[in-house]
Amino acid sequence: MVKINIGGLEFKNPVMTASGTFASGKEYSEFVDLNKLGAVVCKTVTLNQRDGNKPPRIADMPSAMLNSIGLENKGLEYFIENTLPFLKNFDTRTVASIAGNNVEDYTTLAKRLNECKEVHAIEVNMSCPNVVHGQNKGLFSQDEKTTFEIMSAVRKNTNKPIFGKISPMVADITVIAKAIERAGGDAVALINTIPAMGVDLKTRRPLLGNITGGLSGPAVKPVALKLVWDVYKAVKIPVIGMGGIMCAQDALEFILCGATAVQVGTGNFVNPKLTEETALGIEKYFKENNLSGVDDLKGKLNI
Amino acid sequence: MVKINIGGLEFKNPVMTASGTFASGKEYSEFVDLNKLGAVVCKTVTLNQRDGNKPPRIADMPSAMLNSIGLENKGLEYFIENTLPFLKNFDTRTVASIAGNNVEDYTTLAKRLNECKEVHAIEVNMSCPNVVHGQNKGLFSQDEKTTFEIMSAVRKNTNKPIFGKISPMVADITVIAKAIERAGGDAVALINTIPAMGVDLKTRRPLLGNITGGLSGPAVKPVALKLVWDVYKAVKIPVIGMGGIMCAQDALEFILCGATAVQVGTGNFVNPKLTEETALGIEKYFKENNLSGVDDLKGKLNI
Amino acid sequence: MKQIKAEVINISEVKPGIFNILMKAPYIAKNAKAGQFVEVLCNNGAAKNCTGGPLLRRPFGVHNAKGENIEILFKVLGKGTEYLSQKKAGDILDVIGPLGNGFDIKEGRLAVIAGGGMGIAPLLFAAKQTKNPLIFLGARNEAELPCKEKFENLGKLILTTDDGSLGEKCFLNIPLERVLKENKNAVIYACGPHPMLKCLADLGVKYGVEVQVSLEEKMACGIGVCQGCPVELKNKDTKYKLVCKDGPVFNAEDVVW
Amino acid sequence: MKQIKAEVINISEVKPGIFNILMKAPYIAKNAKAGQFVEVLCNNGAAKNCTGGPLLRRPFGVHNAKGENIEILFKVLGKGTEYLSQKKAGDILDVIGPLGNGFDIKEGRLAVIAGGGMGIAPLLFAAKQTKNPLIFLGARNEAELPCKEKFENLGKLILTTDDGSLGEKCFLNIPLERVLKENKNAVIYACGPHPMLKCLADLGVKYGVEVQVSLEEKMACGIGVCQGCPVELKNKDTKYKLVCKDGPVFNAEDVVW
Ligand SMILES: Cc1cc2nc3c(=O)[nH]c(=O)nc-3n(C[C@H](O)[C@H](O)[C@H](O)COP(=O)(O)OP(=O)(O)OC[C@H]3O[C@@H](n4cnc5c(N)ncnc54)[C@H](O)[C@@H]3O)c2cc1C
Ligand SMILES: Cc1cc2nc3c(=O)[nH]c(=O)nc-3n(C[C@H](O)[C@H](O)[C@H](O)COP(=O)(O)OP(=O)(O)OC[C@H]3O[C@@H](n4cnc5c(N)ncnc54)[C@H](O)[C@@H]3O)c2cc1C
Ligand SMILES: Cc1cc2nc3c(=O)[nH]c(=O)nc-3n(C[C@H](O)[C@H](O)[C@H](O)COP(=O)(O)O)c2cc1C
Ligand SMILES: Cc1cc2nc3c(=O)[nH]c(=O)nc-3n(C[C@H](O)[C@H](O)[C@H](O)COP(=O)(O)O)c2cc1C
Ligand code: FES
Ligand code: FES
Repeated sequence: MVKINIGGLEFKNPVMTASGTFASGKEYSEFVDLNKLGAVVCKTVTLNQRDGNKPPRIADMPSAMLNSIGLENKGLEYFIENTLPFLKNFDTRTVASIAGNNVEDYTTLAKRLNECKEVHAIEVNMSCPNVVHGQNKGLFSQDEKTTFEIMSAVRKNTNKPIFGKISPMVADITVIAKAIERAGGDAVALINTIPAMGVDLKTRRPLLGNITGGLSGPAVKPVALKLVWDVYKAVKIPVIGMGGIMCAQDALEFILCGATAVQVGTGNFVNPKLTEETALGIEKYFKENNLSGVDDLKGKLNI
Repeated sequence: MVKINIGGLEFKNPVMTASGTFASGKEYSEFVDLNKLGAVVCKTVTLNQRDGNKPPRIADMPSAMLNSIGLENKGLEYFIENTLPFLKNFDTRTVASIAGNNVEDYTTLAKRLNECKEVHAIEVNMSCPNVVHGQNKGLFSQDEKTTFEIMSAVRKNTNKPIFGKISPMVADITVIAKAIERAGGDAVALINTIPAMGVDLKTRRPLLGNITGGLSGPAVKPVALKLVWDVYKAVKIPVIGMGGIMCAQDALEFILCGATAVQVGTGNFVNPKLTEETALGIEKYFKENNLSGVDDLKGKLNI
Repeated sequence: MKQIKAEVINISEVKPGIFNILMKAPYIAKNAKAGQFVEVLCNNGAAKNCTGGPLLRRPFGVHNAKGENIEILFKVLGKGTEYLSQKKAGDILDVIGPLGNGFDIKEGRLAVIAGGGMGIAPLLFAAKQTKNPLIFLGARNEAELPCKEKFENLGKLILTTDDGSLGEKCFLNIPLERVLKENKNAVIYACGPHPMLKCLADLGVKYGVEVQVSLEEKMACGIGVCQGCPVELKNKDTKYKLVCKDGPVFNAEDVVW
Repeated sequence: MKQIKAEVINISEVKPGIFNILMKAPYIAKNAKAGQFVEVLCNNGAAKNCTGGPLLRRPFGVHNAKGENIEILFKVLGKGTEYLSQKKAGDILDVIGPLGNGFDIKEGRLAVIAGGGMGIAPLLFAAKQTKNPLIFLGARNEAELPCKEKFENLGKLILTTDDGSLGEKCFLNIPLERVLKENKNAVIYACGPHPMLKCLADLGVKYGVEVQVSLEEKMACGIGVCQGCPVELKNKDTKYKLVCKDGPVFNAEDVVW
């Protein structure tokens, strides 16, 4: 088994689910054996219930999809009471994903989840393109200082491993990644979706109710690989890579570019067995190539 | 005819070629009638000859291509003596595209091209992802101040219309667009390619000799539309939109999102007649929909 | 729900641009309820290399289920349906189903089936599971009303078209309202364009009759994961419910029209 | 060069995974020189919607040109060639050509054709345009050496395979060198894997014989626009020349190996 370690926590393999594309695993557990996954990263949870954006929330794009869900979720307490218990039944890591409107929200979320022993790690989502924040127009992770503040606040309030999840849309991703590292983050998770939009020429309306949304799927993989490679070279903490993974080979490409772990997102909708197949495929590749662990492939690009 | 006006210069229609994907029109003139195009934007020219990056320079990606040409060109004087004369034979606008290593280079390029009456406008390329600049790691147009300085320098040295061509990879594109406007730029041209990479798992090598490159083609269109829409709302000068245009409908979508003109890039390689077909298709649409000019569609998104 | 490799047994173009696919999917055939749907992969399993069709699956109502087989009936609108229309007998489709809640068939009440345009697709299966239904099928014109003959022996058939090329020249709510006036214990099972469903919802309120509507929304996962397919409901704990999981069939009263 | 809609007249799998397409392309058939190539669109004209195959065209040498028709011979390696392999007679291909410089056939000199693996594809046409050529064809094994029979009547045929399954068990440079020793006025027209071409370049230097090599590089435009296909040459005004426009055939002496 290709075990990995992030922030002192062991994962049985490098394959995780991407937040928001797997709910908390209940539905997909009818297709895959959750015990075969490195971790289930749950849908991002906010302090209070959020209704999400108005429909349509989904559109097809060439080799990609566009979404503007808007972090619809039932809030922190519902998550703890109703969602987390399900995952106790499985021998995999449970990662909670959190998002707030300000640093205080993140503090509260981290503090409360730190008490939940079902939660093994926390992913700090600072990069949802479908939510407008009060104080500034951009996404939190598009700003170095905000990223540092949020990660520091979360760090102070939990001793579980924390991943900073960031947006690809910045001039220099390494600045943001380093802010996460400086703040005591245990991993950098990227990429979140790329801000994008689509329009219908006939109706002259945007395809999404929210006008703009986030792009994901195979089309974004080349962008994600480049950013993973950049971050890998810039920080010492592990990188969790994602964006367009549709098969084990894609996942291995991320590892080759420096990722310690990967997350599978949009691919779940296309192939509901994809997470498990990816985990198996990685194991097979490592065996066939006599690789003893993820470090044997990670960042080992011949250049 | 759907005429447009940028910086006081009239173009017979909104369709231009994207720099670097049409050379200076000679080769594609065997497939399309250059007289039918709004403008030919030439391959970016630098002060001195550049050899470009080592091969491979091209790779296929899902609904996209990756390139790392590295601004191979024969330099300014060769361009003026050997390339420009060809375009004199056509009734279309000739736009020179320039790139330098620093503000002084841009100044020299602008000054010299200002003397060439065959050049009707200048596109200031501050965003080629395949060139490493001396002083800073990023692309010029990823920095507000540098963008302003370059555009100001060019403005001082030419009275021809100037377009600032910028990279999509920034936290807030409107900041960069406004810097172009403040510096006296006549249009914002976007997007240049998105920094990206691909790897070959078998050889464990990058697909490009330069390791990373720029992504273009249909996959980037949703990202480009979003940025065009953002810039359209932020500045008063015209926006020239591009990224993944493969047919007239795509071009019209850009206009709907706020573009005054469009450029066709990667699509030329797939369909060498695309520029002319796009111009014809736009004209047909305007006629069928009784639109009297580009302003009747530009930014007219129903939201 | 399961992910199935379903062999195409037969594909036919029943009207120009409207196709019927009969496929072997024993699990779905056995477990599907009327009003449930399937999500069909419309690319060559190679979403990665994007060879053929769109990335996301496409939802289609279960048109019929018999023995080991199910049928879907669809109109070619875009690249997903175009891809499917080119399949041949023997090809294998990747199908997830059965999905959604389906109609809540009320026995002992007068069943009124109301289908507009392609909305008739899931209603054949519904009509088969009701006794002596009244079946209202409406469309713009004859060419847009496929498969009416399949309904003929299932109950009383009332046809309407906008241009009068088949049946009465009107919307189907006109003859349907005449029936409601006399049958307060009717239940309407409806699928079709949004304005038609809204109109039936109003009739339901006017005559105090239960109306079950099958709604549509763009979908990604189809199983309640992505939150991509919301429908706004009245007086609920959350503003939105999901078409794919809580629906596609909703009580018309609950929907914010 | 022109963009042509070429009808597939015949497609056949000549060896497992190796296909020959005969297509109607009068303009190209009439104008093509040996060593030139065509760029074939390998998606359904719908690059936008990405239905089938890769975005960029794929280059293939003109394998044969006769009357109104040309042939291409190719091996299935990835999605472009896979797409092409599924074409049927009657299908229309979008082809640009003829492209590149082609071989500079020197009349009155001994023509030596040297093809390795799929490199034999453009050499059939070359062999036909030379008189009494000596034809060396090499491959890993018999299965990788298609169409040798087509060469049989064109000149003297010498076969080699790495495993001895056909002809001599060696690289083709071995028997070829024996010929060069005795024929200083030979001209070699070569296409094949890079190491083979390098080896021939060395032989050329050693024996003072002219070697023309057809090179490969990934291409986008195929017509000298995008600068995507550089090859490094010695002592030139620019470091790189373009395989698509200045090549694909280069004088082996000029190439930085
Ligand atoms: C639960 C459910 C069940 C369905 N059952 C059926 C069925 O049994 N038979 C059937 O034919 N269709 C059915 N549909 C609709 C079907 O899913 C769409 O027609 C299909 O997804 C279109 O895919 P496409 O790729 O061909 O078109 P796209 O490329 O997605 O769209 C092409 C064009 O058609 C428009 N379009 C897309 N979907 C619809 C729609 N539903 N109505 C009107 N215009 C649309 C788009 O806006 C676009 O302009 C169902 C939908 C849902 C949600
Ligand atoms: C001028 C020119 C003429 C050519 N003529 C012919 C011809 O007549 N017959 C023919 O079969 N091929 C020919 N080729 C090569 C042919 O273009 C490629 O095989 C084809 O583009 C592969 O496309 P694909 O989409 O199937 O593979 P891709 O998806 O592009 O690649 C699949 C895999 O094959 C590898 N690959 C791609 N091209 C080659 C290659 N040329 N050699 C070895 N490995 C490769 C890739 O690196 C990758 O690992 C020619 C190339 C050039 C430049
Ligand atoms: C429908 C959908 C919902 C998503 N919701 C979330 C979310 O709640 N939190 C989050 O951090 N990322 C969210 N994402 C982003 C994914 O986790 C992932 O970063 C992105 O989609 C890129 O990976 P992919 O190409 O494999 O999908 C969502 C993506 C999609 C497509
Ligand atoms: C092969 C290639 C070469 C390019 N060279 C240049 C260049 O020299 N200068 C420039 O400003 N943009 C260059 N670009 C970027 C294009 O002009 C355009 O901004 C980008 O490709 C997006 O448009 P597209 O998707 O239509 O190709 C190049 C793009 C490609 C694909
Ligand atoms: S389609 Fe994903 S929740 Fe309904
Ligand atoms: S492929 Fe474009 S220059 Fe050669």
